[in-house]
Amino acid sequence: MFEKILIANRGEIALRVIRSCRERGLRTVAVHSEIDADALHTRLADEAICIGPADPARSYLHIPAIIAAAEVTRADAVHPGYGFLSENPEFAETCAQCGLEFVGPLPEQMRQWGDKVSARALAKSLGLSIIEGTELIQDVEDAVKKAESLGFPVLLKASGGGGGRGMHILQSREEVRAIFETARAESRAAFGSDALYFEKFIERPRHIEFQILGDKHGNIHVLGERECSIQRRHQKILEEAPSVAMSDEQRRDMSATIRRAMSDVGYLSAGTLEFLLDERGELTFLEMNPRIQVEHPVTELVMGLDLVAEQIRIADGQPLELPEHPLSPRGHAIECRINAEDPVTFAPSPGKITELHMAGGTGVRVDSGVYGGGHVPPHYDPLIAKLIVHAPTRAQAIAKMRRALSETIIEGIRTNIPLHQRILAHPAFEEGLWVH
Amino acid sequence: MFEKILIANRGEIALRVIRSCRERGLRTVAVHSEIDADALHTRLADEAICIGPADPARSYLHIPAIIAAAEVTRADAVHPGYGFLSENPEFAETCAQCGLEFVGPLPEQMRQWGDKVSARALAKSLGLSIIEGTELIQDVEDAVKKAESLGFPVLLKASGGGGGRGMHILQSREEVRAIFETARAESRAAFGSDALYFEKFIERPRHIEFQILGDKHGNIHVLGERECSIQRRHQKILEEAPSVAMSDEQRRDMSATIRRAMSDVGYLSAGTLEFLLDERGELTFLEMNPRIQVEHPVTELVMGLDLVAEQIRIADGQPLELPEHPLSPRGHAIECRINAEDPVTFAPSPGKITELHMAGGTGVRVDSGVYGGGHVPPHYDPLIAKLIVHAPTRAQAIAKMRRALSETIIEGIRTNIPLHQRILAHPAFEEGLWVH
Amino acid sequence: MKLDLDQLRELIRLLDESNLTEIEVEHDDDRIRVRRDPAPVVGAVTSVGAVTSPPVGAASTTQSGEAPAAEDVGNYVTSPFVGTFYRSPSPESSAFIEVGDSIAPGQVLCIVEAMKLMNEIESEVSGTIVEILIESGKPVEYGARLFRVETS
Amino acid sequence: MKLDLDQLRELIRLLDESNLTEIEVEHDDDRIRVRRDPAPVVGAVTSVGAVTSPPVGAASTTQSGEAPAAEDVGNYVTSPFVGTFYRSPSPESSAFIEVGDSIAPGQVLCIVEAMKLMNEIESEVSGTIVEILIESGKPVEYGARLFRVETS
Repeated sequence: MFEKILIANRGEIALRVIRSCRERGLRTVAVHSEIDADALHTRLADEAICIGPADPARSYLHIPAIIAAAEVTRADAVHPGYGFLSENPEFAETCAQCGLEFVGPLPEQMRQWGDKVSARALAKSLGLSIIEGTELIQDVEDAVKKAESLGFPVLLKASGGGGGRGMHILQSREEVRAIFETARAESRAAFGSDALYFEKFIERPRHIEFQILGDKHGNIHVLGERECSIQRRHQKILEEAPSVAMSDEQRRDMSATIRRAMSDVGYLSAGTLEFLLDERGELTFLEMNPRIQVEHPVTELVMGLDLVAEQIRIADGQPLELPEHPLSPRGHAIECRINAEDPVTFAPSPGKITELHMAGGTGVRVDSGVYGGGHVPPHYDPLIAKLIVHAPTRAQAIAKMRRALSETIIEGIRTNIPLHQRILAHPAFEEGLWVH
Repeated sequence: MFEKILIANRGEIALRVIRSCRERGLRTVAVHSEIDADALHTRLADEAICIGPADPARSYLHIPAIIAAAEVTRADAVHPGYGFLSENPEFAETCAQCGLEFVGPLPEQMRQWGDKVSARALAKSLGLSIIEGTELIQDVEDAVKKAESLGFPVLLKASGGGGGRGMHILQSREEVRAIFETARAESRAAFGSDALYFEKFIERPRHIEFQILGDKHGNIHVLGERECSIQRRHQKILEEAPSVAMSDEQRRDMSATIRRAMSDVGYLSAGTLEFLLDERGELTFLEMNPRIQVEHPVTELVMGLDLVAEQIRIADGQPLELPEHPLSPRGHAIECRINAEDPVTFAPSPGKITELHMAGGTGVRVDSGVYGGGHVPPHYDPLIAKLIVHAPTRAQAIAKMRRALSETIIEGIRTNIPLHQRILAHPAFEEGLWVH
Repeated sequence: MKLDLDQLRELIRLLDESNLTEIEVEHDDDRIRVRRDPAPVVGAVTSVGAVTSPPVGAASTTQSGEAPAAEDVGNYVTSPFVGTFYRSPSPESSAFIEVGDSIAPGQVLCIVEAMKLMNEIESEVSGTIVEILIESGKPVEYGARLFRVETS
Repeated sequence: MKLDLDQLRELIRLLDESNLTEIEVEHDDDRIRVRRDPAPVVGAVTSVGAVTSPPVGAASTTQSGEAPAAEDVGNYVTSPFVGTFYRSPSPESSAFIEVGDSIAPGQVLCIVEAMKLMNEIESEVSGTIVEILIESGKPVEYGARLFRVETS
């Protein structure tokens, strides 16, 4: 049995992991950069170790420092959160070599699913529908040929990309010629690889993702879907569960398909399969995220479980103790990501939080990484808190989220709360239509 | 249908009422004293009206100012919260005369239940067991006679008292002689009446209370019990639902008895019947609180409803829409009252809140009345927030509350969080035993 | 005393950019100290010339918890309670007072209606009405400024 | 005392525009202090002449986010990474350095073990060891102060 877990992350997800550990009697170690000496995760963990300067490359991404911190604190396991080292197979391997349990999938699974082209091939071989796409593109002439055979509009994607980066929508062969070399150079600079391919571009798709959990005993559970269609520049900002676009029958069918597929590959720990849902109701596999997601709380609320606690139990070798039959979502949950950024220009807005009141009351969950009187440093992700609501119906959840946003006070920095309020007030969102 | 509700209160309960209103599309009016110009309820209501200076007698207790505020804002109804004017039948009458719906019981019901002696008589006539007690005491010789016939130890109580004030435990006739005149003078000074009586003193009782709701259509619902045995100087500080000392059968029987009794008197709105549970498992009626209670959230969490919203629906003439059969508690809920006071001396600790992080995460509800960067004025109740947790079992709820307390940061003022941590760490509390 | 404002601005910038809370520089007989955020406690910021005036009208001047800005300093008649403000006893009659009128203690200035009662608000000072701050028929809260007066 | 109000207003404006809480200026016998928010709690700080020193050792001096107290001003060798601090190359051998020893740039001062690797920490300055701040065999975090040195 684990006794102590090191959390190789910061912000709200670090505190999220501390919570699950503490409720189960596990001790926690926070690692932090110098600028995070007074950060919330540093203050609230049982132990805290400074591992480097503010620059993430020299602290939260610096594998030797994190491993050394685990060594001197005699931690049993490492939880990587999301972002930073969470999808880095070398980090998982180094943990294993140093006798630390990595809370996540096996390194080879991270590699399998990390590359988009190999992930697509793997998903296809497992019986999942994949979006029509091409092999890797050789050169600009090959690009024109492949785009035409697929049919415009097409999406030019970087194989090493992710989170919406490295993508271009192209409408014609002229646009292919105009953009191809630039896109190749961008990909090389951003992801260290110039491997590009085309996908059929689906207009006005919904973004649907399924949460899975697998243990070391071969059990796989599919825990329903989340809808994450509300995005800004391919960055999710508001998520909900369940999706209004999924019928019980479709959810049951998809869950069975995914469960079979993931059982075949013996997937370990928490993971998310992302799909596009087109206007005809077809789900096509997009990618697999082999880690806990930012938006995992909406699944927790409607399914009534603690995904981080399950991750830790799985890493510890314990079997999943979930009902044999698929769980059904209970009520409706919505999450708003509160970012420290200007609600109009989206420029980051670090600084000292001079006034703070996070929403409370019935059916409101707050997962935050900041405190009133504390600072939001400019070096990291602007996500400072997640406001999550749970209510019997979607309409009630929307009313509750409007209420929760209206009572949230964050002064000293700017946040995207006004943006969320505009989304929640939008009649199309209320009707569950696709909102751009 | 109401459109606008004035909240004649401040602090966490004012915000609590705003929440239920806002989720249902009702507009809210906050009234506030001058010192509360930047208070949370003032900032978060749709409208705010300054009604007087800091002194509660000239603001939150000043009926004409509150009625005038309702007039100028054209409010339909007034929610009194708890404390202040919530149990004042004159206020309820004045509201009615001015065409404002008072969210609470009828004035005559407030009078019936507000006086302890008449409440005991009424409860007895309704078939509830009451604690053995005497008629009003005439003089000191009558006191000695009545105490001896009841049998020592006895409790000398002021008929107009409440909240643990105006009580003396007496062990002998000498003590009766020594204390009687002093107690009479105290009662006259504190409650404006020198009516005293004796009750049998129950040693090591549990404090159990049942939540009820009655509508204008004659429906009465009994919503299970709360245990409030953890008190300091007769002030509740930690409450839970359900009580470990109540069996399902006893809850069912008591609920049926209370439902019959309350139906007989046509009780309106939310109310709480308080009982003492002695070591033999007998419940004796103590008093009735004709208002929403501080600890109502633990009932809301285990019963899955919104008591304040039900109060407002009832005042609006709508029927209760609860299941016909008694609800059963789901899981276990605990509430800790966070007071701005020294955890050792219990002296009030007003001031500016320089750092603030309220607990978050799964299963944690925060009902607070303060914000980071704001001030706690010295003029009012020290209760600044309630931390409430909900988990499948009592053991898990205790673990969650320990976790929640550990991550709560309130700097600039002192709070009783260390006291709660000592209680939660106490083996006797964990075992559900009576803790002094 | 000659103040080098540019130097001072530079110091402020340095402090703002740093994690420090204070910078103090001393040279010969000059000393400059800039400081950030050391403490809580409540304390008033009394700006030069902000002299507290005696209460005027039926109620004291507002005490909003913030130090009044320089332009807000003055004498006001404030509303002693919540209600509706009327400048005249009835819609047909003329206003109790106008700007420029002299007022004396005990003189009725306006009416604030609350709970159907017409409450006459009397002056407590002698002086001249400088400004009427609320429109007749509008609601006022406790402490709302009704008139600005120049006391004599 | 002659008060230059324009200068004072300028100071107030500077304070208002900044994140500061206090500005104090002293010249000859004049002293002006403007302050916002209330009185200090954490006692003040940097004493006159607290000159920032050049970094010493393999890493820079700690930047803990708070102004160092007067007694903390000095030059330190800090740990460049997380690990276990050893004063000698092996349990049997003697320490690399002792208090009072002179040190030169490039001289090995101690070992910090991380991931089974023994990392020798070398001095970047010339000077004398004044104090050894960590016990051999204890864990150190990034930036932990290992030695206090007097530079020469």
